Amino acid sequence: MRLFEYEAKEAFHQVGLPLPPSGLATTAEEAAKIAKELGGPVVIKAQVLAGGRGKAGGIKFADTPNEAKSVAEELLQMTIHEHAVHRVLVEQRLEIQQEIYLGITIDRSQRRPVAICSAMGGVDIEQVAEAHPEKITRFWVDPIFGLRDFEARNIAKNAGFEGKAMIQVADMLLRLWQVFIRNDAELTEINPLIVTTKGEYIAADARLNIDDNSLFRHKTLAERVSSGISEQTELEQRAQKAGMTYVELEGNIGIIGNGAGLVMATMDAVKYYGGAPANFLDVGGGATAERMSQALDIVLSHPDVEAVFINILGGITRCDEIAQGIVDAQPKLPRKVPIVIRMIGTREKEGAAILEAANIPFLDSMDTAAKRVVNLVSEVDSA
Amino acid sequence: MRLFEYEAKEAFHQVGLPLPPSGLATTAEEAAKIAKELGGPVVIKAQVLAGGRGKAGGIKFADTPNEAKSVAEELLQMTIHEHAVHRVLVEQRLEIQQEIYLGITIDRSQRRPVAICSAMGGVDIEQVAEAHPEKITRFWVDPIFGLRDFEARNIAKNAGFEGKAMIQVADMLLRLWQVFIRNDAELTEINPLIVTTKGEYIAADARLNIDDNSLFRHKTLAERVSSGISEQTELEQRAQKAGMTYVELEGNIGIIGNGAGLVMATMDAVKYYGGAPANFLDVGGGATAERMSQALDIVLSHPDVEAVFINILGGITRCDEIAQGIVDAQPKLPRKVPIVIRMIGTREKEGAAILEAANIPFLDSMDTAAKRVVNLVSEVDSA
Amino acid sequence: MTILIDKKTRILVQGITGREGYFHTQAMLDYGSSVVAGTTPGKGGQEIEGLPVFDSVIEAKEQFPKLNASIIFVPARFAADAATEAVDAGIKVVTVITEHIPIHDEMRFIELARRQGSYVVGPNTPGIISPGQCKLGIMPAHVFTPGRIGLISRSGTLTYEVAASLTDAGFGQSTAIGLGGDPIVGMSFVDALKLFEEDKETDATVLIGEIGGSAEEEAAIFIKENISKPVIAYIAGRTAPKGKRMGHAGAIVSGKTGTADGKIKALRKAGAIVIDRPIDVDEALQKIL
Amino acid sequence: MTILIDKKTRILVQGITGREGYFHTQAMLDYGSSVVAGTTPGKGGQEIEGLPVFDSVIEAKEQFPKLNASIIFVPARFAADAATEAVDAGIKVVTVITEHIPIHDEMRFIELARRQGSYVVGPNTPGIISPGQCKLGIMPAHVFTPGRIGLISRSGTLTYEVAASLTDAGFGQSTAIGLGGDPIVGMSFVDALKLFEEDKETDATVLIGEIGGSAEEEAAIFIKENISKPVIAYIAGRTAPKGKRMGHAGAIVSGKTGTADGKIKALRKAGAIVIDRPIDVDEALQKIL
Repeated sequence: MRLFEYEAKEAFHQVGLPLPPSGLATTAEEAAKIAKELGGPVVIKAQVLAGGRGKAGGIKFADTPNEAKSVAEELLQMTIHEHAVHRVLVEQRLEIQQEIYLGITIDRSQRRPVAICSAMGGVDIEQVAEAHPEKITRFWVDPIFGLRDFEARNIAKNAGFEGKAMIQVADMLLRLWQVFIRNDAELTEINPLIVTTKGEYIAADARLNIDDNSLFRHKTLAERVSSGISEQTELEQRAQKAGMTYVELEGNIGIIGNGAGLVMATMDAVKYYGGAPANFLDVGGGATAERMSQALDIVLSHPDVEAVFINILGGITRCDEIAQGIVDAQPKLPRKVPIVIRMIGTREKEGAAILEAANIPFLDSMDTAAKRVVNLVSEVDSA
Repeated sequence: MRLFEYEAKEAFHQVGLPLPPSGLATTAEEAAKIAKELGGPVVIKAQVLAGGRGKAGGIKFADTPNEAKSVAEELLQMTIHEHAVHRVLVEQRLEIQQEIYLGITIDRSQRRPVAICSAMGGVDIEQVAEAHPEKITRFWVDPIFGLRDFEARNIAKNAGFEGKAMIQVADMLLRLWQVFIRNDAELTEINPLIVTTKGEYIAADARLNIDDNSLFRHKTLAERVSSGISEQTELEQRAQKAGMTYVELEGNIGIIGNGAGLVMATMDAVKYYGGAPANFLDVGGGATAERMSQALDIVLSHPDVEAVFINILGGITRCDEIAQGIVDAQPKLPRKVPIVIRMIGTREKEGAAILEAANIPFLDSMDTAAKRVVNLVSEVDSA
Repeated sequence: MTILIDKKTRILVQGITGREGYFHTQAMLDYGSSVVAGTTPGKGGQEIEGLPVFDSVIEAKEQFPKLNASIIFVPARFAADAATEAVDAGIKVVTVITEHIPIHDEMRFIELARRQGSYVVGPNTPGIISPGQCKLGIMPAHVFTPGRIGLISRSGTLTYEVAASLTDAGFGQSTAIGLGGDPIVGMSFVDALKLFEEDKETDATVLIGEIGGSAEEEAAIFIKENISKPVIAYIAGRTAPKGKRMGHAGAIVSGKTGTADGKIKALRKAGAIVIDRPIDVDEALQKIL
Repeated sequence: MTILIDKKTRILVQGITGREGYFHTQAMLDYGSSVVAGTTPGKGGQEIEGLPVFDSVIEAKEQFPKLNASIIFVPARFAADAATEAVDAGIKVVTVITEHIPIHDEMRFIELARRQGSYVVGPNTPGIISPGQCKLGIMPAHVFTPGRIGLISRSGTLTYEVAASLTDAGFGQSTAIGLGGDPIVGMSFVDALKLFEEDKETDATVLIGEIGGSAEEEAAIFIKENISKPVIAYIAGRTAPKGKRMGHAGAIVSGKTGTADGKIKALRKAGAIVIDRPIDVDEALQKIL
């Protein structure tokens, strides 16, 4: 789960990371008031759960409270990558001497946290990694020992910092490590870490993505999720509440299956025969008739869907439950579209009987089924 | 540093250890008011930084607010092992089904924390250890991994707890481990951990001793030390502020030396020749003339002192500084007593010259000096 | 021969009194696996399917010194402790079925296992099966059959899909391992490939990858340098968009990392045969064996 | 021969730019110890007494691969990190002079050293000296002289007292080790006794203990079972009261544990000669050698 910048900064504040003086505003008037209190030039930043905010025009400057008001007004009417801006963060503008990158994320292949430091901050770190790989220092942290003081200093040194700058950068990295650990982070970043013309080290931006699986340890954040503030679309949230995973795509063939790998393979098979998947929907292991029925409803709520491919390989999941769910869903479906079913595995005979009784055809080969659903859609399109 | 019970309980509360409802009172009226609010029978406990409080009459019961008032009045006039009672903790009285001991301390020889659990709680654990060693379960915790959930359960199991009781005791032990770690404890104990007749698990008493060396990480507690609430006598505190270690003893020969081991050996030498040390005073490494002068003043502030033995083996400590301190102290000393000096090591010639100029004799053998100081006191006593 | 588990494997079920633990204990016993005991803290002394339930792994190990594998059905917030307990007790193969374990917890117990020399399979895995010898997992056993093909996969149902294709085509499996769908898992493709390379009764390995991470790319490098036996690979998620988790927590394309195309290219370059559809595994094997 | 340090010891001074670090670097160089470099984070690039100062131990080790000992003068709150850094860099003998290090920190770096196979001497120690060869500490060197007696002590000045007595009586020392005055220290009497037993040029060992803890009792058990060379022991603090720390954080009698009497009895029972006054060491040695 990605946090808003202002939420990440609250976590930063708790470990003593220095931040620019700031205030959070939901109206232009509030923004003006904060700008007045801060005095001097400010930067106003749209608070959205999306990357690339700067390029999309979500960060603006203002020299006076009046200017802050009009800029905030503008930002609060924006939508950035489909996310409406409900809040802006008004911060004192810093006089920049240097911009540094500090980040900690999880390296999947090393199965360890990796701390990353670069003297080239303020820009996308992945671009720096490509253009100037030598300007990036990485250190893999032992997950049992945690990041140790001397290691943080070595990282800062290797990134090119000397003397007091090395000590300062190391100190901030150690605090960032505390943010990482205390919040069960998947990723946390200070980019840029600004060295002001006065020589202060300040976290100008803050990023913090938290492991969803850890939310039971982070009650305040868990509440935010349940209150619906998230990066997900409405259908994605509905599926999640029902215990399923749904991802919206751009095609016209609805996909339902059991097991993430199988659903991806199903999408790929549809594509292989020239079709385009409209979604990814994994009903999960041991799905009930009820859940299967909900899955169909969610998939068909997407207006582009012209046909549905249900691919079930019963293991824990029982074919009879799935079949019953399909039958039950029929009268309630938002609209009628062709449904191709492939169903084998646990209780496949019982499932087959249920479908046959309802006059619903099904296949036992995923490949044949994929070919069929693609053909059906082509017929519909050419009709 | 030992904390008051109510301070230890605040630390317990922070990790979610269940405690009896309670209030802290500094007057009998307050105690009565708390008893009224709590309703029903209460236990009133003198808050002193000393062990053996129960046996000394520092824990009393009261059934009504009125009774609480008179009991508190009594306690607030008590002195327990030389500590005046300034506060009492008024707690709801629990109906006891079982009393359990839980503790974590540091095992010096294993260089590890040791968790201790016994189903025989409510009494002195050292007595249990002697009488029923088989009733005590010990587990040495890896200081890098910390106490793990399954280890806590194993400890509880080995101490004889089964089923839900095992889970409960393990849970409390894990929370106690958090107290131990968060507070840099040398020792923390729940004795007794009470199982009420309703089956609740409650920490009825709390003990928490904190490593003095860690106080820089515990600012609130460090302030308490500097405000003078401590187990030390006035002279001991004065010495500590001056950077020296002073311990009051029961004899009549004042002892000053540099280095803890040497001072102990000096005391032992005095005893060997039939004398009795009045104190232990280590001036520490690299003592200045100023500090030496203060040391003499502190030692002579003890009224029983009839002679002083100064034993210096100069290493980092310079004999000339010591000699100067002795000379400087002379006019300011609270009273005149014989002083025997043994002084060798770094700058011993320069030191000798200073003492000789002031007509102060000195020796180079610790043994001879010990014999002499004992003889001097015998002469004084027989005079 | 097989890898990791065989007829001699003695299994402990951690979380045996839970619904899932109980159900799959029965299924493993039905398959003929030697499940010898279970644990559920606080429920020691009970019996499940005639098996003793212990409060702790160490007690189970004292009673059954030959215990050498464990399978974990403990809820997510307690699963890391269960895995740590198993590793600490010296269990050599620790299979973590549980999904949704916090990733920080996973990193710690996987690191511990590495130091102690235990294999962690998973988390979020269907487990391991050596057909005809031992099932240490939750997979439907009927799609597997004994034979000489090694199977390694990041996905559950897709493993069954491929195993069914193999079985139908007459290619039995020596061992099939689910690596688990989480971003961080204990055993990797590389670890498993190494074991299959050493196993005299495995002729070829089928690798089932998916988008996310770089485990397949690392496997490719390893295959090129160290693997002499044929490798057939299938990668799921060619049509998955960037930045979206496709069901598995680990199945996500981040920036340029973790795309199906990248993985396919790397594997082809390393000499693996990459197939486009699961069904093609049959034809591919016919050609090389 | 000597133990732990000798002519080949190459020393790193951690905290070399501080007052104490600087002073004792000079003293060690004056004695002839091979101090080769120092560290102070943030002051890399400077020179102290002609020695290079580095930001980190790892940089020093890269420049001077023969570095095998370190001495720490870093302030208490940073000392644990310095010790961890030295152990992590593979330094074999890490001497921690610093006093007042939090005990929790000590437990962690001592455990780490144990795992990595480094010796930690101290904390709160005067260090080690192998007279005539190497001084890795802050002791006044003139009381020591080369010879064949091993000296192990929990106390600084008392070590000098006994060393002076030995030197005066013509008994030189192979190596003298200060174990440190904290409740938790890295190297124990047992560890040091083992090394002296193995050292062909040590004829007898003098053990200087004090009240608090049970290190002397453990030494007694070890002496009885494993030590063939004579051991002479002196225990300070016979007149110390219960429950009071006598200067050293570790010098405290807690309940019945840590009394001088208990230690003396245990050592006598184990066959050690326990002397009543430091001065008696001469006579005791005359008798046995």
